[in-house]
Amino acid sequence: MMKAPKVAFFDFTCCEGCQLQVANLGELLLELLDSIDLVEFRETMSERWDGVYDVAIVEGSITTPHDVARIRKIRERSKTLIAYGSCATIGGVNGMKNAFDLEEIKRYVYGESAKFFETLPTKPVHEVVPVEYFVHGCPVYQPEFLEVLKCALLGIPYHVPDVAVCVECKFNENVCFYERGITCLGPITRAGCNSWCINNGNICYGCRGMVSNPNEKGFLEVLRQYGISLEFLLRRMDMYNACRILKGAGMVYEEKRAH
Amino acid sequence: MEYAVLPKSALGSFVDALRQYGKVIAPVAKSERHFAFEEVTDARDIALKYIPTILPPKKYFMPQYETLAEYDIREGQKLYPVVEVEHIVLFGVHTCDLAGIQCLDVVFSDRPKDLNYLVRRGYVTIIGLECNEYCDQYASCGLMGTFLPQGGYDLFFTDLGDYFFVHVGTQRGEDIVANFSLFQRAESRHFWDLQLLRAKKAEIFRPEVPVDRFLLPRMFQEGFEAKVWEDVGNRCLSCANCTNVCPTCYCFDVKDVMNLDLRTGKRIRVWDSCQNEPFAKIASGESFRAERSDRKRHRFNRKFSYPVKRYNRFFCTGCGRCSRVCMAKIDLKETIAQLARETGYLKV
Amino acid sequence: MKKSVRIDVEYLTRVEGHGNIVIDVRDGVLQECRLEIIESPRFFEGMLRGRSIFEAQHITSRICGICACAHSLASIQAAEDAIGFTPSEQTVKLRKLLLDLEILDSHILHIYFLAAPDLLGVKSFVPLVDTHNTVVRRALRLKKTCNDICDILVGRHVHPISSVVGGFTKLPRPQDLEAMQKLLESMIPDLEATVELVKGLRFPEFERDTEYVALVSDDAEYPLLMGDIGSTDGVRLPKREYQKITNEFVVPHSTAKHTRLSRDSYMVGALARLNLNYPKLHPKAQEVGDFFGMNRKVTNPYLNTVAQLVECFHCLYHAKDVVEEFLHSGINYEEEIVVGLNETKRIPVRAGSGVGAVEAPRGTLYHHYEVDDHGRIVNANCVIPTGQNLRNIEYDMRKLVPEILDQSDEEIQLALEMLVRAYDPCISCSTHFLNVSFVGR
Amino acid sequence: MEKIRISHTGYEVREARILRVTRLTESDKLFELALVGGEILDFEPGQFVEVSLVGIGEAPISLSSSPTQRKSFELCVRAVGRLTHALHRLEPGDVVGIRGPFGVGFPITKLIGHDLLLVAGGIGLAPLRSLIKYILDNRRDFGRVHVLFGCRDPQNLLFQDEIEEWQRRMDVGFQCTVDRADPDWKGNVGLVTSLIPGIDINPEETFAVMVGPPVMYRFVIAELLKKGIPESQIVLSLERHMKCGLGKCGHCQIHDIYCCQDGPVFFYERIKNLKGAI
Ligand SMILES: Cc1cc2nc3c(=O)[nH]c(=O)nc-3n(C[C@H](O)[C@H](O)[C@H](O)COP(=O)(O)OP(=O)(O)OC[C@H]3O[C@@H](n4cnc5c(N)ncnc54)[C@H](O)[C@@H]3O)c2cc1C
Ligand code: SF4
Ligand code: SF4
Ligand code: SF4
Repeated sequence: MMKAPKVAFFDFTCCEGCQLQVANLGELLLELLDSIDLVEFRETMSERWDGVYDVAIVEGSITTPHDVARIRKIRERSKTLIAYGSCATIGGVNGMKNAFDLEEIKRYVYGESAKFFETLPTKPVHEVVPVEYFVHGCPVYQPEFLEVLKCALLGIPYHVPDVAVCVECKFNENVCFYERGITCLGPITRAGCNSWCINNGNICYGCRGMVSNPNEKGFLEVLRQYGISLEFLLRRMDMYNACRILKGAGMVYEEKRAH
Repeated sequence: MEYAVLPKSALGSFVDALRQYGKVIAPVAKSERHFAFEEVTDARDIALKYIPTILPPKKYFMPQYETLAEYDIREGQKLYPVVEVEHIVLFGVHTCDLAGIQCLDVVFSDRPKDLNYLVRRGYVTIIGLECNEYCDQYASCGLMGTFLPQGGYDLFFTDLGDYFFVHVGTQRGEDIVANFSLFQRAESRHFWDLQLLRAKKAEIFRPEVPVDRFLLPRMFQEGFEAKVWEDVGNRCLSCANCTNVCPTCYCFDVKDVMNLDLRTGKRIRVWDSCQNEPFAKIASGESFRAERSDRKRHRFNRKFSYPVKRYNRFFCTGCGRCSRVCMAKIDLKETIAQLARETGYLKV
Repeated sequence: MKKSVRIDVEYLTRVEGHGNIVIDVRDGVLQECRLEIIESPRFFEGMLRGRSIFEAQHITSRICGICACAHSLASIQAAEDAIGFTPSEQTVKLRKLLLDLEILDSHILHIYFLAAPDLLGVKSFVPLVDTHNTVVRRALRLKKTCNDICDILVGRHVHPISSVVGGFTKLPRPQDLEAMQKLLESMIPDLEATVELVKGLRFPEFERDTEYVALVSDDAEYPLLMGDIGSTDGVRLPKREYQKITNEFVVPHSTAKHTRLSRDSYMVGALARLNLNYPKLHPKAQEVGDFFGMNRKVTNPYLNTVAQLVECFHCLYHAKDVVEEFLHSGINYEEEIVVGLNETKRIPVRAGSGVGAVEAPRGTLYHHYEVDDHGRIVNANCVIPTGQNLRNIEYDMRKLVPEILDQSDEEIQLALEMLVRAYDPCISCSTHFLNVSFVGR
Repeated sequence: MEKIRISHTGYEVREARILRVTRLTESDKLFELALVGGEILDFEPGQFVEVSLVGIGEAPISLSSSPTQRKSFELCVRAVGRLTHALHRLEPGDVVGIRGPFGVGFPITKLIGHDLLLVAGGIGLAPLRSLIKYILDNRRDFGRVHVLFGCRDPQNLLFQDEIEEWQRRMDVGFQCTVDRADPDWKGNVGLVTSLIPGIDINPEETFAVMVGPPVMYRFVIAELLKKGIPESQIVLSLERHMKCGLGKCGHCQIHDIYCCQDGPVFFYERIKNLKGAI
């Protein structure tokens, strides 16, 4: 029998909802604990471990100089690193602040005390240290997390689906929002969540990040036909994807700025 | 009895009686314009008038996720092939979808035969239902000639007001009729009613695009480099809705999923689509249909040209689903028309 | 005996977020006593500007994964208030159900995963897997069941999907209601066993009277989703005047914005709610409360954990009642809405300002938006329970430390950690926390 | 839903035990396998098998040994993804699942009695090696044989020992080239196409067979045609994304052709007009 791999969870700037998804596994968590040695999980544990982590599961975005230093340390001590949840994989909702002037947004929230701050533009983990595995989603979809964890423990790659959320949405036989006059980010967003939101009557907000080669121009063209202001559309597209340069939308941003 | 009639008032008890042949599946309304094949326990839930369901009945022949084999890692590399089956009765299948099922039958009976499909196929009883009216602007069953029944069912129902005219297609259909006492022998007035309906339909169901259906394969070959592919390619978002809802698209991916016990698991096949970016990518990163235009052209050719060569039938059933579901509004008929214009096949 | 103690508990674990306690005692005199927050700032209020009011709940839910439903509900309330939309009775009932589940889920997490290990003398729930396997299994089961009910009701517990401005995008079908009913019932034995567990725990003896703040109302219902803001010192204000209560200000040494009302600090959360609204609890909950002697004004903050247990009973039985009612009356599916960015203009929009105030598991949570006539958010403010409690925790610590100075450093440290944890602080959801250079280091 | 277990659906595997693992390069390993139970795998050079590991998946891998080596067969595997990485971690004694062989191999009956020009690029040598070994084992059935092998750099040279042996043989002309040399490299430098003009062949009598990356084909074919080899005597093997191996899953489809069943080996004639094939 192999020694149980040491697994640790770390969180950076995030809501910790993704860690909670682990606690929500229920008794399955105990089965998981059979095959791994959980050495750090701050949300529910006080223990510390100072050896090498076989698998470090990192939640949250990198947004302060302190974060940068800390993630580097974690990386040095980890054989495998999993970016866990949209905050970690693509910057997630934290990325929205990148659309603002950092000084201005600091002053807005903290007024006079803004000077106490150190903040950096939001970055996903892989832009700071190398990352082996990605579990997208806000929050992560538990079955996918288990699959990735399995791959990490076996040391084989996990391919994040590079197809649109629409694929799973159609598997689930949902009525497409576009047919009801509502826009949805499904067509440019990576599948893998089993079209969670659409199954529950809401639209896709793009939390899993964009497919590798989205047809952004074509997409904006489609969106334009639904009578929403361009500002709202762009804001929606960068709700999760602000850390990524929007190819098509970038142009429109420029246009807007020119006005 | 090859032809029978069933009073409409008997539909409820007929559906109840059908349950002895399996789970009864029929179109039900999801919204005013959206329908889905779902299990029904009450005939009143059946949408007798419906336009093509979101997903075609293929989901019962070739499910979205289908187990091919099971394994238990404690037993090494042994793999136990399985076929998941269930007796079902599909009630209310329109002619376009019957044609779709026939296409799948052809593909999966072609050697090497696909037993997962064929075994499951044997568990399904199909009761067709004639479309009396034209669905909507997206359909192209006029062009494809699929608005009349051409086999592929155990029973075929035509709604003729207060009764259904029923054509018996197979021995299984024959048994169903024999077992249910409310069927009556069809009489000449019934045939007369049917003929009237068909005559009326012949007026309404006309080729939607003025091209000769039998020249379509040639047109697609000649139009391989046509500009229309680039046009639709620019608009396409690669969401694969068109192929997922297509009654004749059957491409799939094979992968292993581990059960949550992390010991047992299964090898499954999942619907895949030639519209998806990674579909034709190989490990070196090269994709043989990297451009959306290549992929769109491939899809159309796989409906109107390649299968004609290989299986001698069109793989478009004219149901119109792909056009209905496309958020970029890429319309099958418009695309054909544009191609016909470019290649000179448009009849004037 | 004079004593010098310096305790620096870096990265207080088992609270959702990052906090530090700094205690500095020299020669028996308390010099410093602080709860430092080093959560990375997230700027939610800033980021909301310019976005559609219909997206606010999706975004603000992400403030905190543990009480995502409460944030989402507060946000929706504020948004609807701002644009002048009145939700239907059915919607309100379902929202109450959601809040019940949220509180139930969060309290279970706190009691079992965060508080119980302390009280059982272990570092975390992991060692309990071996020593108290049935307890751990029960905890996981309860948590999972709560989660499963949320899945049915709103798609998922962490960042609910179908609860939006205007109502619900998907309403539970009869079979869903039945499933929820079954799941709720299945929790009863486990919750009763929890009473046994809590009975066996010993809570430190410590008293400090403070002002307790929570929603209050004139009707007979235990107010969680709606009501005015009230305090045990007799304050009562409509939610729109929340700023008079929270009085947010930044304290120089540290942390998040602090708040104060009639006294130097006040407490929100389960204990505050019990102190204000005990008679309105579900009879089943009162039974439990009576047993633990909670039917009086309780001033021991450590007993917040017991208050949470009492609320678990309230929420479970209240939820059961709501579901039962729907099973009888049925659900009107016509109310299912399709919103998105309000493309279809189904919900009329106007300029305005709105406040949402709901009882999150950890206390009263406020969201406040100003919206222009395009439905664009112009200004946003969120005040979270933990931010309101921080100052109260510090006052508790100042009273507590001299009382226990004769104990060992480890014991003091543990007592303080436990105190902080008793408040169940959710620091990640503190939307505005400061990251300051630390004094005395 | 009822589950029927059937022994044969086309997705069942045969177990094969690894007898030997040889590291060829940084990322390539050669596996020698034998079916468990002593059964013999019947195949032709150019065919492939689906290699399976439960819980991980399957991948098409060409048979790299000659069918004349009856008792065992060999697979040369480059670690690029899930299955291939997992395979690389296995050791002698471990078991894998095998489906197949599938597809159409090299047209040996047509090649017999002719001169041969075999061209391989990179990992393409793996399937071609099967043919080369077959030819060497039946040397008298064939006329003159030339083998050209191109590879990125000396580190990526597959089957070094065998190459040296082939180079020593008098009955085959074997030439090797690298795109990028290192200081130790003594041989040719340049693309494999650059070797073709110098080969002395009788084009009417010669069948050219090539296996390599897609980019290689266009250039090699142009050279071959320049040499005067008729289109009907050019044979190539196409790599496509494949899942089922049974002509159903659609991944490997080129126009109306399924690579896994109708190929992977094709006469150039057959596919030259299929846009996108090469
Ligand atoms: C007829 C034939 C013969 C072959 N013979 C050999 C041989 O002899 N030796 C040999 O080494 N190889 C051979 N190959 C190639 C081999 O089959 C592939 O390298 C194989 O698919 C690798 O499988 P894998 O599971 O290791 O890789 P995978 O994990 O499938 O990944 C391979 C690559 O494909 C991409 N990819 C895969 N799936 C996805 C997805 N869902 N989304 C996005 N990207 C994805 C990834 O970028 C990855 O780098 C042959 C192929 C064919 C068709
Ligand atoms: S990805 Fe979403 S759920 Fe996960 S931590 Fe970030 S905000 Fe929370
Ligand atoms: S609802 Fe959204 S995800 Fe589903 S098909 Fe339509 S666009 Fe795609
Ligand atoms: S549907 Fe979209 S927003 Fe919802 S979980 Fe999936 S990717 Fe995220």
